[in-house]
Amino acid sequence: MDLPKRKTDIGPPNYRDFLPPVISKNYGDWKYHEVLSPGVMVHHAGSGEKIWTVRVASPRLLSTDTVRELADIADKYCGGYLRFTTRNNVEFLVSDEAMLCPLQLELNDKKYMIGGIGPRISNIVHTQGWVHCHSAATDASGLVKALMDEFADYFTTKELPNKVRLAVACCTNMCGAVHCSDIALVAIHRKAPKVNHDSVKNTCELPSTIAACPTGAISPDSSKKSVKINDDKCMYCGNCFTVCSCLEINNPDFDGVAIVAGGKVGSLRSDPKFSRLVVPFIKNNPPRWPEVVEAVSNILDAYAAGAKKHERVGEWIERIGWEKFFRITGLKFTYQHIDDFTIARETFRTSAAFKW
Amino acid sequence: MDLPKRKTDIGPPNYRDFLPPVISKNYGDWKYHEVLSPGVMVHHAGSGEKIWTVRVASPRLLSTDTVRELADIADKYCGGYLRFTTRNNVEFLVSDEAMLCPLQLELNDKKYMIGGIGPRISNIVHTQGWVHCHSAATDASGLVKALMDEFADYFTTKELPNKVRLAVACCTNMCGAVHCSDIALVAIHRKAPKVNHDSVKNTCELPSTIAACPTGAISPDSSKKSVKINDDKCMYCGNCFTVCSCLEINNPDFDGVAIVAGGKVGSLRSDPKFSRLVVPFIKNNPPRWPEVVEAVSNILDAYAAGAKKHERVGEWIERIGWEKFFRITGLKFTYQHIDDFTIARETFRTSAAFKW
Amino acid sequence: MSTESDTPLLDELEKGPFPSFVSEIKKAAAKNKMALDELKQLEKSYRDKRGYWKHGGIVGIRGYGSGIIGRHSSLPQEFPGVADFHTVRVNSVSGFFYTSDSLRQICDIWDRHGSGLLNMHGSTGDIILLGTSTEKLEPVFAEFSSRGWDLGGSGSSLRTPSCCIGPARCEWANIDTLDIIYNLTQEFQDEMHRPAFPYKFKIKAAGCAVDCIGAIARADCSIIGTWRGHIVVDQSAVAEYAKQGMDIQAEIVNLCPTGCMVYDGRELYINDEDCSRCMHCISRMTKALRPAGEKGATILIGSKAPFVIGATLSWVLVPFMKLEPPYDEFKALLKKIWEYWDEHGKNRERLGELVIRRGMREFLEFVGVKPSPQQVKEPRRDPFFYWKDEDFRRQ
Amino acid sequence: MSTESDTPLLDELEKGPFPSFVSEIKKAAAKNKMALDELKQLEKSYRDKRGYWKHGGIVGIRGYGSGIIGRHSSLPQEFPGVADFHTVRVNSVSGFFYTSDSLRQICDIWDRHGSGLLNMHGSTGDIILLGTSTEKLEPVFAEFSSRGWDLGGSGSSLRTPSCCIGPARCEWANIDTLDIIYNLTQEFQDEMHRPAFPYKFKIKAAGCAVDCIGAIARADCSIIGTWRGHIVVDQSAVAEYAKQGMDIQAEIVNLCPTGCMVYDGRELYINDEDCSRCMHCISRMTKALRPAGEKGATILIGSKAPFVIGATLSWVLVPFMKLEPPYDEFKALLKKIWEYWDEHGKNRERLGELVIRRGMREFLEFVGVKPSPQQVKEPRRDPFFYWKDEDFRRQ
Amino acid sequence: MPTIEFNGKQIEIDEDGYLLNLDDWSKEIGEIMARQDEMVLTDAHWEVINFLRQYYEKYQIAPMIKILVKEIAKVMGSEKGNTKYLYELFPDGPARQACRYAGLPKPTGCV
Amino acid sequence: MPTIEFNGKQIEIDEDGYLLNLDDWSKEIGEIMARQDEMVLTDAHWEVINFLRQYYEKYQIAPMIKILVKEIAKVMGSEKGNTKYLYELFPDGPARQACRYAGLPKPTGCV
Ligand code: SRM
Ligand code: SRM
Ligand code: SRM
Ligand code: SRM
Ligand code: SF4
Ligand code: SF4
Ligand code: SF4
Ligand code: SF4
Ligand code: SF4
Ligand code: SF4
Ligand code: SF4
Ligand code: SF4
Repeated sequence: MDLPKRKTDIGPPNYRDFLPPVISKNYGDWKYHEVLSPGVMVHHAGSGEKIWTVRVASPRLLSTDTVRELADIADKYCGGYLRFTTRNNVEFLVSDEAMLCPLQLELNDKKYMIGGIGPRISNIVHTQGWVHCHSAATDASGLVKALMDEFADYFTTKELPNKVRLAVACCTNMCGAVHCSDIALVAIHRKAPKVNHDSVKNTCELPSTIAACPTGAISPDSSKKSVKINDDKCMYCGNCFTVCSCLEINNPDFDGVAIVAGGKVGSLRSDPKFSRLVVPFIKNNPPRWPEVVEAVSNILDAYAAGAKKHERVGEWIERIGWEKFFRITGLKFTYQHIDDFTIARETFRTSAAFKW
Repeated sequence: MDLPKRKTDIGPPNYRDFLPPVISKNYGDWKYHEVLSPGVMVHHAGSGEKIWTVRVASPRLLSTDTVRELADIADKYCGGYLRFTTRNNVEFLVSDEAMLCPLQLELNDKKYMIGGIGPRISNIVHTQGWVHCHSAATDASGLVKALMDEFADYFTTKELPNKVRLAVACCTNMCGAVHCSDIALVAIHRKAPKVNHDSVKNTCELPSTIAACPTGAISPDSSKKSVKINDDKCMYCGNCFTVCSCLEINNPDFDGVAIVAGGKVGSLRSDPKFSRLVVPFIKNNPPRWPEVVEAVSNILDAYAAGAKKHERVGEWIERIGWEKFFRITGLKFTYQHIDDFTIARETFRTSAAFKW
Repeated sequence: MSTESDTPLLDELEKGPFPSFVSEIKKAAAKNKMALDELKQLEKSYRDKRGYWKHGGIVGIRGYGSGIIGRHSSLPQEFPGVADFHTVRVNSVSGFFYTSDSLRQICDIWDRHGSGLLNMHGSTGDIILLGTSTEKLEPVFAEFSSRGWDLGGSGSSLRTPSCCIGPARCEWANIDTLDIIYNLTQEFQDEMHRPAFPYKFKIKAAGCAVDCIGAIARADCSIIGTWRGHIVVDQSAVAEYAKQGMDIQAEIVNLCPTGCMVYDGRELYINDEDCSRCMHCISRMTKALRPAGEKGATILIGSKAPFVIGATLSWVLVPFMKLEPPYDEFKALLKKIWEYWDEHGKNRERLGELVIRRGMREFLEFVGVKPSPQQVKEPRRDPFFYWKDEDFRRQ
Repeated sequence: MSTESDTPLLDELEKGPFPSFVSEIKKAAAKNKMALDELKQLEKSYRDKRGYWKHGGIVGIRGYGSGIIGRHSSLPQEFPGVADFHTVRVNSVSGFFYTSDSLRQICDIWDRHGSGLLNMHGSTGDIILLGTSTEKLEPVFAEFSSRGWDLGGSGSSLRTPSCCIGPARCEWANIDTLDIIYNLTQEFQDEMHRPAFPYKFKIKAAGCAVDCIGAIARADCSIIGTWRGHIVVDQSAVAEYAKQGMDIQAEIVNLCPTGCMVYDGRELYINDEDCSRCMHCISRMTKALRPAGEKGATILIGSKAPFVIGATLSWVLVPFMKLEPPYDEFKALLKKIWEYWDEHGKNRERLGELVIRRGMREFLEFVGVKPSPQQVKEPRRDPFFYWKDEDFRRQ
Repeated sequence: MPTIEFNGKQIEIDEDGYLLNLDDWSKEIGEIMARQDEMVLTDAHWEVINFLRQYYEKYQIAPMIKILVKEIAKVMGSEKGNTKYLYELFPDGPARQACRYAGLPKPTGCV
Repeated sequence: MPTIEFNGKQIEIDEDGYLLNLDDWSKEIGEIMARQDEMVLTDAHWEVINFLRQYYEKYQIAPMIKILVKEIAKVMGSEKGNTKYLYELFPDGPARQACRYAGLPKPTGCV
C-alpha cells in the first residue's frame, strides 16, 4: 500500500473542528449545570441553549471495534460528537434533548455503565502494568477491573459524601495521579535489585545509575566495572532500574501493592493534599486481588459512614485525625507508616494533643 | 575567710522545703483559679483553702540588693514565700487575704509593675546579649527594656485577644524560645565570617568547624592549615564561630535584628507552631532600638485589631492567611521571606486558593 | 479438553459489570496477531505475577526524538507477535473532543499498522496506540501526519500539554484552556519533538481551582484559571437552594475555608476581600454564585511523581497573569523558565527539583518574577538567610 | 563637666516604667568593681554596637566538667574588673520556689565572691550568677554546696531539668512535675556534672498540654502531663459562665479543634472519644470542666534551637506513660535513649537530629517503643520504605 | 540476537541496533551502522561522534543534549548550535543515531 | 598574655592555661602544667594524654568523651571505663585538664 506523504511539526488538530455546534456557539458562555442523574447532566448557556452530557465508563484500554461502536452511537444520537474525560470516561454530547432517552437505552442494551457524575466513584486513573510496561510490579488494568466491579454501584447509582478519586500506579514512577488521590494503589518492591554485573559495563552509565538512588545506596564497583548496592540503605524504589536495566528489581515473591489515601488535587475547602500510606503491602493476587479490594472497601465504608457531606476522604481523615482513622478502620500501624524520607520530621506529631 | 567543706553531687535543694504551708497542704488538690486583676489571682483548693498570687515584672538581671528587697517584701506579706515564673516574673505567694492590699500598695510605692496575668503581654524571655555572651549580635536586655516600656500598659492593665509571648535571642543559637513565640526578635549577621588564618591551626578543630556549617560553605585550606569559606554559600548563621573563635562573624555595620512571629508552644486549639520570619532585618540602634519597637507595635496593633478572642498571634495569622498579614501590616515581602533551608518546599504555596 | 481456555486467569476479568479490558484485548486478538500474543503474554504475567517486557527500547521516526515508546517482549520466541510492541503517542485534541469520523480514521490506521489496541487516553493525555513493530513506525506516522495528526512528547522533551474541558462546557472557566493548550502545543512543536531539556516537562491547564485535569499535581508548569474581583450572589437562587433542602450553613458557610461567608437564614453574604477563591461555594451553588471581575490565571510550577526527592505539588510562581491570545507574556515566562533549567538543571532533574535545590530567589530573579506572599504558605521559620549586596543598597 | 554621666547611652534605659536592668547593674556597681566594669564595658558595646567578650573560656571546679561558663573580656586592660567574668549556674529549685532566707543566702555568697549580679533565671532554669573570677570558683562552690546548693549543667551533659509549677498551684497538673524533676535531677547527678554525651541534653516537664514551661519547644525530652479518660462537665458552672457573659459557642465550642463539643444554649456536651485533650475549653472554663480518668504523661523527644538542620519541636515517642515515683519506667526509657544516642550520635549532634538522620524505626526498636499513629501527624507520603526480614515473617 | 557482520566477525547488537559489547566498537562499525540507515558519515558527523566518545570516556555518561548542542556550535559555528541542526545531521536524533554509531550504551530512562 | 617558663623560654598560654601555639608542646610542658595544678602525672595519666595526642593527630579533633572512656577501659580495664574514673584521674575533667596537658586546642562550643 502506498503511503501518503508525511508532515512534521504540524501539531494536533484544532479543537474547534471537533466541537458540537451548540458548544461552538455558546463557548465560554455557560451559566450553570444540573445533574439529572448519575450519568446525565445538562449545561445551560447564557443564550438559553443547552448541552446534555451522557457519561459512560470505559476500561481505557480499548479495541478499535469498541471505538468504532462508540463512534456509531455518537453518530446516531449526537451528530457524531463525543469526548473523553480526564478520567478516561466517554461523554456523549447531546444537543437534542429527545435523544437522551434512546441514547441511554441503547447504552444500557450494549451493557455500557452509565454514571460517574456527582459525588460518587468515577473511573480509576491508571497506567500500563503488565500490559505494556517493563517497570510494572503489578497489573493496573486488572486491579481497576476488580475494584470497579466491586464499586460499580457507586458509579451508577449510590452517592458518597463527595467524589472519591481512585488511582492505580503499577510502580513508584507513579504515572497516575496516585500521589494526590482519595484512595490509590501503588505497586512496590521489597527486595533490593540484583546486579547483573556482566551487562552493567555495556549497558549502563555508572554515574547516572549512582545518581539515581535517592538514598545513596549505590556505589561503584570498579573491579567489576559495575556498581554495588548497599542492601541496608536500599528502599527498593526501583529508580536505579529505570536508568540501568541490569539492576533487576522485579521479584514476584515480594512484589505487591501498597494503599495510600487522603489525597486530592482541587483547592476547594482545603489545599491540595498528598495521599498517605495506609496499607504498606498486600501481595499480588491476580486475577482479582481480593485482599486489595477488601482493604479499599474497608476504607471506603469507613469514609461513607463517617464523613460529612462534601468532605473528601483526606478532609474527613484530617478532621477525625489519623490516629482515629487507624482505630476505626482497624488497619495496623507499622514502622513503614512512619516517614523516614526527605521531609520525615514534618510528619512527626509535634503536639501533646491527639486522640487515643 | 575560712571556706566551708565542699560537697559534690548533692543536687538541688528539695522543693518541698520551699513551699508555703497552704501549698504543701493542698498540693495537687487545686480546683480552680480566678484572675482578680491583671497581677493578682487566687487558686482554690479542694479543702476550701486558697492561695493568692501577686505577680510583678522583673528585668531578670538583678542585683543582690533587689533580690534582698524582694525577700524583705516576702517576709512582710507572705511568710517569706515567693517564686519566679518560667518567664522570669516574681510571684508573691500570699496565704492571708488581708495582706493582698498592703502588699500591692508597697509594690506600687516601690515602682514594681504588677501584672502579666491573663490575656496580655507578660515578661519577655531573653538571653545574655552584650551583657555576657561572646556570640551576641545585639543586646537582649536593652531590647527587652525598650519593648516593655512601650508595652507596659499591656502588662499592667490592657487586654489582648490572648496571651502574647515575646522573646529575644541575641544570636541564632536562640537561647530563648524565639522559635516558638508570638512575636520575637533574633539577632543576625549579614556578612560571612572573616577567617583569622594564623590562629586557626592552634585554636580550632578543622573537622568540627567544617561539620558545623549547615550549608557546606566551609572547606579545608590545607596550605594554611586553616579553612576557607565560600561566601556565596554562607548564610551568616555563625555556627562555625561557635566552634571556632577564629571565624570572626561579628560585624557591627551589618549586624542587627530580625523579627519572627506566629509561634506558640501550647497545644490548645492548634498544634504548637514555629515563629516565621516577618521582618528580615533592622539595624541595631541602641540604646532604644526605636525601629524595632515600632515594627513590633505595628504587628501587635494589627493583631489586637484583627484577632478573635482567644486567638494567638499565629492562629490569627493562619486564619487570615500570611498574604493578608503582609497586606494589613504593610510589611514588605522580600526574597528573604521565602524559605530556602531544609524544609523549604513544605512552605511553598501548593494551592490555587489564596487572597490578594 | 479443547474447550478449555488459554487464558483462564484473564477470563475471570471478563466477569462483572465494569467493562473488561480483557474483552477488549480479545476483540482485537480475534483479528490481530500482535493483540493475540499480547493476550497470551499477559496471561503468563498473571500466572507468574510479573511482567515480561524488556527494559527500555529506543526506536522512533525520522526527524523526531520523541513520540514513540520502544517496547520488546522478553519472551520473543514464545510471543513473537509482541517481540516488538512499541507504542505511538498521538497528540490528542484539546479537551479530548472527537468526532465519530476522526475516531474511525484513527481506528482504520491503527488496524492497518498496529495491534488494534489503544488507550483513550494515556495519563499525560496522548492517544496511546498500544503496540506495533519497528518497521511500522514510519508508515504509521505518515498516515497520521498526512491526515493532520502529529505525535506527542516523550523523552526529555515538552510533553503533550493537556487541559480540562474549560469554556467548552463549563461555567467556571476563567481562561480558555483549550485554546491556550492548542496554541502552546503549536508554538512549541520543536521542544516537543526533539528532546533537548534536562528531563521531561509537562504543562497542564485547568480553568479554575477545581482543577479537573489535576494540573497542580502533575505538571512542571500548572496553569490554573482564577479571577481578581468578587463573587456575585443571586439571592433568589440562594433561596431556591435553601428551599430545595440545601443546608446552606452546614454545607456552604461552615466549609468555607476562610470563614468569609455569613448566612442569616435568608441571604448569603460574602466578604470578598477574605475569599480565597477556593471554588467550594460556587461549585455547590452554581446557579446562585458567579465569579466576577478580571479573569486570568495563577501560574504554578514544579509538581511531579516521587522520584528523586519525593512527590511535589506545584507551587505558585505568578499569582495572577492575564492569559489572552497570543499568550505572549506566558510564553516569554516559559522560555525564561526553560532557559534557567537549561542552564542549571542536571540530567534527569525536573524543574521543581532544581528550584528546590537552588532556592527560589535565584529562579525568581532569573525569570523576572517578584517575591510575593502568595508564593508561600508561610514565610521561613529559621533565621538563616542570604543577603546580596543589592539588598543592602536597597535599604 | 563633672556631672556628665559615663554611661549616657545606658542611662536612657533607666527611663520608662519597666524595671531597668541598667539600674540593677548600677546598684551592684555601687559596691562591686566587677559590676562597675561590666557597666562600663556594656556602655562601650552600646556605643560600638558590638559585644566585647572573648570567645569561649574553659574553667570549672574540681571534679566537675560543667556548671561554669568561662568568660573573659576582650578588653581586659580597659576593663580589668571583667577580665575574668565567669558565670556560675546554680541548680534552681523545682518550680522556682524560694524562701526569703534562701534568697538572702544566695545573695550573701554572691556578694562575697562575685559581681553581685544574677539572673533569676536563665532560660534553661538555672540561677545564673553572672560574673566572677577563676580563683573565686572553688570558694563559690564550697559556699553553695556546703549549704545544700549544687551546680547545674553545661557542656555536653544533662542540663538542669525544669518544670512548670504543676500540682503546687495549678488545677490542671496531671503529673507531679516538681517531684519528677527533683527526682530525675537527683538520680542523674553524674550525667549532669560530668559531660559524657555527644552534646547537651535537656529535660522539661509540663503538667498538661498548656505547657507553661515550653517543654515541647526546647527539651530533648519533653514530659507533658495528660490523661486517659474524659472531661467532667459541671453544668451549673457552665450556666454560670454563660450568665457572666461568656459566649460559649464562639469562645469554646467553635474553637475546639476536634469539633467534639455541642452547646445547646443551656448545657455543654463533649464527645470525649473525639477530644484531643488540647486544654482549650478546660483553661477557659476551669470551674466547669475537669479532666478525669487515669493520669500520666506523653513523652516527646527532639526539640531544639535551629542549628544545624533548623529548629525542631519535640514529637511524640510514648503517647501515654504512668509517672509515679520512683519513675522507674521513665528512667529506664531515658537510659535506653541515652544508650542509643551514645552509640550513634556524632559530636554536637542532638538527640532529635540523630533520630531524624537515622529514622524512627531503629530508634523505636532500640528503646523498645511500639509504632503508633499517635507518633505522627500523618503517615508517610512517598511509597519508599524499608522492610526487614522479620516483617516478612510477621505477615 | 541480531548481529552486524564486520571483518567476518559477527558483532552482537540488541533489538534496537546498539552494540551489546561496547568494546566491539570501531570507526568501521559506526560506518556500517550508518550505511544500514542509508547515511554517509561526513566530517561533521564524525565531530559529533568523536565528541560523544570522548565525553563518554571522560564522564561515563552520554552528554545532555544541551552540551552536545554547545559542542556542535563550537566546532560548526554558532548558527548550527541548535537541535534543528543536530537532527539535520542525525535525522533519527542524537540518542537513536549518534550514540548508536558512537558505540555508547543505549540511552534509557526518560521516555 | 600569661606564659609558662620552660627551658628559659616563655611559652605563651591563654587565660585558661591552654597553649597558644600547639607546636610548643612537649612532655615537659605537660608536666609543668600538672605541677601547677599540684598533680603528679602517673603512667595512667600519660596513657590518656598520649591517646589524646594520637587521636588528635589522626583526626584533628579531640575525641568525644565516650571514645575516651572506651579507650581508658581498654588500657586500664573495663571497670575503669567510666567518667568517674576519668575524673579521678583528672579532677578538672578531660577538657580542662587532659586536653590542656596534651597540648590540644581549647575545647569550645557546647557550654
Ligand atoms: C469531565 C471532567 C473534566 C474534563 O475535562 O474531562 C469534569 C467535569 C466536571 N467537574 Fe470535575 N471533572 C473532571 C475531573 C475532575 C478532577 C480530576 C481528576 O479526578 O483526576 C477533579 C479533581 C479531584 C480532586 O480534587 O482530587 C475534579 C473535581 C471536581 C470538583 C471538586 C470536588 C470536591 O469538592 O473536592 C467539582 C465540584 C463538584 O463536584 O461540585 C467538579 C465539578 C465538575 C463539573 C460539575 C464542572 C462543570 O460545571 O461542568 C463537571 C461535571 C462534574 C462531575 O463529573 O461530577 N469537579 N473533577 C472530568 C471528569 C472525570 C471523570 O470522568 O470522572
Ligand atoms: C506561672 C506560670 C507557670 C510557672 O511555672 O511559672 C504559668 C501559670 C499559669 N498559666 Fe501559663 N504559666 C506560665 C507560662 C506559660 C507559658 C510558657 C511561656 O510563656 O514561655 C505558656 C505557653 C505559651 C505558648 O503557648 O506559647 C503558657 C500558656 C498558658 C495558657 C495558654 C494560652 C493560650 O490559650 O494559648 C493558659 C490558659 C489560659 O490563659 O487560659 C495558661 C494558664 C495558666 C494558669 C491559669 C494555670 C493555672 O491554672 O494556674 C496560670 C496563671 C495564668 C496566667 O499567668 O495568666 N498558661 N503559660 C508561667 C507564667 C509566666 C509568666 O510570668 O508570664
Ligand atoms: C503511558 C503512561 C502511563 C499510562 O498508561 O497512561 C506512562 C508510561 C510510562 N512512563 Fe510515565 N507514563 C505516563 C504518564 C506519566 C505521568 C502522569 C502525567 O503525565 O500526568 C507521570 C507522573 C507525573 C510526572 O511527570 O512526574 C509519569 C511519571 C513517570 C516517571 C517518573 C518521573 C519523575 O520525574 O519522577 C517515569 C520514569 C522516567 O521518566 O524515567 C516514567 C516513565 C514511564 C515509562 C516510559 C517507563 C520507563 O521507566 O521508561 C512508561 C512507559 C510504559 C509503556 O511501556 O507503555 N513516567 N508518567 C503515561 C503517558 C501517556 C501519555 O502520554 O498520555
Ligand atoms: C545562659 C543562657 C541564656 C540566658 O541568658 O538565659 C545560655 C547561654 C549560652 N548558650 Fe544557650 N543558653 C541558655 C539556654 C539555652 C536554650 C533554652 C533552654 O535551655 O531552654 C537554648 C535553646 C534550646 C536548645 O537547647 O536547643 C540554647 C541554645 C544554645 C545553643 C544551640 C544549641 C543547638 O543545639 O542548636 C548554643 C550553642 C552551643 O551549644 O554551642 C548555646 C550556647 C550558649 C553559650 C554557652 C554561648 C556559646 O556559644 O558557647 C551562651 C553562654 C552565654 C554566657 O556567656 O553567659 N545555647 N541555650 C541559658 C542557660 C541558662 C541556664 O542554664 O538556665
Ligand atoms: S507506573 Fe511504572 S509500571 Fe506503570 S506505566 Fe508508569 S512506569 Fe510503567
Ligand atoms: S532500588 Fe532505589 S533505593 Fe534501592 S538501590 Fe535502586 S535506586 Fe537505590
Ligand atoms: S542567644 Fe546567642 S548570644 Fe544570646 S546568650 Fe545564647 S548563645 Fe549567647
Ligand atoms: S556562618 Fe554559618 S553558613 Fe557561614 S560559613 Fe559559618 S557555619 Fe557556614
Ligand atoms: S477545572 Fe474548573 S473550569 Fe475546568 S472543568 Fe473543572 S470546574 Fe470547569
Ligand atoms: S470560594 Fe471558597 S473561600 Fe471564597 S467564599 Fe466560597 S467557599 Fe469561601
Ligand atoms: S503546664 Fe499545665 S499544669 Fe503546668 S502550670 Fe501550665 S496549666 Fe498548670
Ligand atoms: S480539650 Fe480541646 S479538644 Fe477536648 S473538648 Fe476541650 S477544646 Fe475540644
